[in-house]
Amino acid sequence: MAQAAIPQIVARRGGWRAALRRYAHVPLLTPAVGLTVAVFWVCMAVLVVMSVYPFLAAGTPRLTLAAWQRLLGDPYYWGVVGTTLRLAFVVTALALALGYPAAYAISKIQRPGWALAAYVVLFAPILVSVVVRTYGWLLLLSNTGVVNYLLRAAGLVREPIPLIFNETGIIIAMVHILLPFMVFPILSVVGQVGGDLKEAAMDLGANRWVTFRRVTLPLTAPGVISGCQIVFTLTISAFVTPFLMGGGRVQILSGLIYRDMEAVNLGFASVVALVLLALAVVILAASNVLARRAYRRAEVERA
Amino acid sequence: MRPGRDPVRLALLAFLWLVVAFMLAPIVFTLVFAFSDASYLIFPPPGYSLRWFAKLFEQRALFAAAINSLVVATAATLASLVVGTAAALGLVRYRFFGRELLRTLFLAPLIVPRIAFGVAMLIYAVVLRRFGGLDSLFLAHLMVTLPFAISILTAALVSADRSLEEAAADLGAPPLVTFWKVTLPQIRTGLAVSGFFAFIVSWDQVETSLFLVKTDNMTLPVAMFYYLQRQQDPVIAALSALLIGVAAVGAVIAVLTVNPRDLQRVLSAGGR
Amino acid sequence: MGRRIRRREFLKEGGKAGLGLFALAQLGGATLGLAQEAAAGGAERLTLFVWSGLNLPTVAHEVARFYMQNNPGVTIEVLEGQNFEVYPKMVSARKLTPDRPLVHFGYSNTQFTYQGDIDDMWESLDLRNIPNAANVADAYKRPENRGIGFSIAPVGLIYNPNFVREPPTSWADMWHPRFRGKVTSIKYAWYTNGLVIAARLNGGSERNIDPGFRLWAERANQFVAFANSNVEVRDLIVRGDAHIAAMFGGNALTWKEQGAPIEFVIPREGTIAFPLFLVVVKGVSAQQKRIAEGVINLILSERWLARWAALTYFVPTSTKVVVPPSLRGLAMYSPQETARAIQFDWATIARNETAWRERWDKEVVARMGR
Amino acid sequence: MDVDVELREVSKHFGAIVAVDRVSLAIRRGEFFSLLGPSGCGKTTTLRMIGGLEFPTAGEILLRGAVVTDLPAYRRATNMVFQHLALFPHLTVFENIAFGLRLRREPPSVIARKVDGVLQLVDLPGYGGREIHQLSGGQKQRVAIARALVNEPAVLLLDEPLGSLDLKLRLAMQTELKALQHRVGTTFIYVTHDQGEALTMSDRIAVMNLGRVEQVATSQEIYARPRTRFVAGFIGEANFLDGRVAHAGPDGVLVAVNGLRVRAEAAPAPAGAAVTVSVRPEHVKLGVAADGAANRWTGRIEEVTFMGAVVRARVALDGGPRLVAELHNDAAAGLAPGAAVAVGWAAGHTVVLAG
Repeated sequence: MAQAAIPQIVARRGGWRAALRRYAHVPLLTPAVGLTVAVFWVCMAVLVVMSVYPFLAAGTPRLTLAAWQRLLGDPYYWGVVGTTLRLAFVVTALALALGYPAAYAISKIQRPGWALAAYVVLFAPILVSVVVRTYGWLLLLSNTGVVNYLLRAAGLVREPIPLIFNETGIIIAMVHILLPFMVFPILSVVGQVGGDLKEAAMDLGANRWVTFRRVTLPLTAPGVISGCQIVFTLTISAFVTPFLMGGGRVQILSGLIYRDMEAVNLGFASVVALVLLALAVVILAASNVLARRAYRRAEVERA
Repeated sequence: MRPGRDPVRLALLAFLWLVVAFMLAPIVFTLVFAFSDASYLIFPPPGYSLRWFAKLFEQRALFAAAINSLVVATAATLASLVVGTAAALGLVRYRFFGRELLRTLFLAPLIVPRIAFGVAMLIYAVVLRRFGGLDSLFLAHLMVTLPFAISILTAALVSADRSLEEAAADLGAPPLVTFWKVTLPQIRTGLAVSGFFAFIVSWDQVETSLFLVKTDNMTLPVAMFYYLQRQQDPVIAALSALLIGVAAVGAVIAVLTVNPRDLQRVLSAGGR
Repeated sequence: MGRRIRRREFLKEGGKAGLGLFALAQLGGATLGLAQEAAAGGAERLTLFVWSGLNLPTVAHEVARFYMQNNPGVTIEVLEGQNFEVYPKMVSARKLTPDRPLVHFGYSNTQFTYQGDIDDMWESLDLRNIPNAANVADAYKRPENRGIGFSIAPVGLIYNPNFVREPPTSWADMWHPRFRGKVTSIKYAWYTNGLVIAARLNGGSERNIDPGFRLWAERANQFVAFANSNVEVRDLIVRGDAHIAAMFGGNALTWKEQGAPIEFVIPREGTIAFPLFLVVVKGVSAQQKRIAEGVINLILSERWLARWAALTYFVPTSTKVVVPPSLRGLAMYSPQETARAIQFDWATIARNETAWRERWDKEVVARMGR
Repeated sequence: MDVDVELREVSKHFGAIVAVDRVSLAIRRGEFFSLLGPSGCGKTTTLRMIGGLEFPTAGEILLRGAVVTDLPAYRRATNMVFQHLALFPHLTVFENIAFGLRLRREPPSVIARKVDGVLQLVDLPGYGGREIHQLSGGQKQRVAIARALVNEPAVLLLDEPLGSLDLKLRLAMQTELKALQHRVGTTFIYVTHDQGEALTMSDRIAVMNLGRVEQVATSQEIYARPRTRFVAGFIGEANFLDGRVAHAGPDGVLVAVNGLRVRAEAAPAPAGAAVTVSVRPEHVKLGVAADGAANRWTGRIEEVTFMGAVVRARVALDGGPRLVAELHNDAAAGLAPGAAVAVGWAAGHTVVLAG
């Protein structure tokens, strides 16, 4: 009987309806695959090619690792990588320090109207252009700006304190710009940590701190990690804010790219771009390992 | 303990209001400076006037840039919704070899530094002889908005009830009708959210566009960026005030139209 | 139930509107393509680049309009911008699509004119098509006529009199301790950031730049910030964030005229000469080149050079031009000043552009704040 | 008799898993037919293949004589009532029911009439304007049935539609469904894992296990004459005794079980074959009631459980095997663990199963 069934299978597989069903995903996915490959992945390939074969540079184009050697062999550039990473870590940490309690507080607001207001105020800034928000911080932080005026008016300082043209200004503005991207994912998990779970923990004799540390924190870890990932990725590649707030003094990778694009040094710009990409990939991969552990712990706690 | 008197809770709420003040500060003061009388940044403004708005309306390049941004952002949004919905359907509704690989392929642009992509896109556009055209900008923005749309719509489709689609098919609806009458209404919030995101991301794209625009044919944020490089007079503050006004209207519309519980569901799924 | 239907209709209408917009965008792309096709054959369409800001673009617009009136069938688009924004894109276009330059011809500052020599960007001009070139002093003609100098922008020092009691007198004041943390400049602008002049005043030269870097490495904290444009330099000075900077005399005088608290001085070593050129970009067709030369001839005519000088305070290179009275009295435009102006070796600077940018970042910027 | 649905050697593989294994069925017009089995037995997959929501890996499906094996759901004259109902939450009751009619472009007046009619039929007159979330569980159930029935399908497929209801409502709906089926006369194919439900409503039942059909028969026959040990065990309860056919003749059958000789009326196997003997607990008599039974032994009571209307007793026969007996409350007086008791049942109640 089994033998009899097999030729039927073969026969049925030839049916056009069956074939149509089997490949139904193909027309759905083709536009996205086509676009992503034809534009994005080709662009990535272009970067790699440019980094070793800078045919736009002056002189004879030839295969060369010179740009790579120049960057990787120079401690100065490692310093720039260091500054880029440091800025990204500081911004991420500060965004977390502000974003976590804020998200937690929003989840505690009882009146829906107020909660909505808090939502809107925290998220509306993403509707305002990055350029505008950076400009706003220039207005606030420059020597003749609002903060220094208030400090002087209050008699706290005599000379204006330099808040722009240095890392301080970049960090303040970046935290402001990226905070919503931290609060979003945290808020989405804080909301899911049910009150009954916490009550259960309290019931078991845990005090509030222990409850937070043993229940809330592990359960919100996935949100924290994805928030940190988003903020980190956006910070290391940010250009406009560091450029305008840094006064040309703070050297980061995206600034190098801009410099080399201006000097029509596309080979080196491509190398820097690829280094930036590699940093993003490595850091995200590392944090994904952390995330997976956190998920597993959260699953265990939830079960 | 009554929640109102709980000191930890009060401290948390106080902190929240500080964060809110931090978020609003640059926006509020941008509005103040828009009405400043001085031509450079100084606080408090020596006087108030509307002259920067008057000057703003003479900046035809900025308005042309705004139109460009609007066209590109609208096109990128619609395209990422259409292409993204199809792709999300393909990823969610079918099992096939290489599905996870495809998902990675789609989402990869999210982690690629945008300025790096901008560099590559310049070369790409010049080779295709589309440098400076809105079409190459559109493609560049689409690469950035599409992953957002795919991830949000995938989450929306996963949480959509598959059996409703089966029910529709069972009642005689061909696939397209099923999609239109049953699937689409279910992922409405996902569509709204991803459309909103895509629009904002495209509208506010500087790093990717920077190298792609012609100097006389820019998008708004790039035009503002170059304007700020050249000149930091309150024209940009006046323009910002207008944009903030539009954003405020947008926020109000968003609040009134989107169901917060749906939003929460989609966002929490999208955060993964 | 009414609500439902409304929502569905809304969805439908929204879909229609969306499709319409999309079609519109497509149409936009198509017309863009059509415009480009049209440029390829039939009527000529050229892009003329000019610097934005101040009154710099005015003459370009006026000349373009004048030329188009007299030559129907030719369209000249004026593209305003900064050399540093547009030049990289011009080079990319030249390398990748050699027959379709992004900009056909235009104004070019000293730095990018020489950079263009290295990148092989400029056509040799046929001076027979530019009779007015005969009036240009030989010093401003270029090898193989790859561009022609039409004006000079002398660079001196500016300061804010509200903060600076004793005006600077020498280029060396840029690195004098009394201006520590109060100097600004456009980044990598070798004519204003003091690198070349410091090398020259300390026993070096363009070919021996090390003394300049050595000096600035020690004095990195002279700089408060680097600006991205002339106007940003102005704002830094006006606000008092910076007190002095090197700047074009023309810009300084225009700002002062507009009421900014800015004074201009000629250092005792003299101004730095910064000639401005008109160039035609390689890749143009023979016909386009002839049109471009015609427009350049107009810009070099007495009428338009006088207009240029009056609008910008910059000194024309033509021997025939009547300098406006307002300019004649200014020290920096006196023949003596022009004669003793410091001439940089721009070819060397251009060859070292990338290396110097890197060294500047590594040896100077990296030391700031330490 | 017309056959509405016919399955010929239908198999369905999901990767390496065989969900449905060479199933052949013929379901008659107007029949209330149940697919019964534990979860994972392939009954739902079979139903979905009939409805066109899944497609067989092998075999053919015929609907009123036409091959529909590869026809998608929207091209088939079947309609389904889904396990979780799958009512469209964004549409009203009326629009839910009218969904199929609108797709067929029926004129609005016809739609209104038909929807009203079917709402009457399921006893929900005037509910058309309601939102789905305003309905109770039972009401949703009726809407789901109405939505399917209004299309006048050749076959109505029901996938455990009563699973989510509480016991009382479920019992009421069972009766109602059966009555409804009588009224409309449509062929019903009903999937359930609840044997009581299947027995109550069905004209015929197909019992499925591990992707295969074990037996197709009427309720009574399935209960009285299970053909396999699985069927006997799944439908109701049964005592199983392994043995060997000792004698098979026109006068009856004798099966040797651990030295006991069990009488039965018929056997599926010749003398010498290994078989299983099955007897339902309610047929096992104890004490005086066992007097005169064809099978009669003595044993010892091990355990007595009071269960309301009935009492169950576990008895160890002197020959070794244990049996469970189910007695009526009043017949159980005096039974106590440890007591010796007579055990017996009629030969007609012995079911001999092959293997």
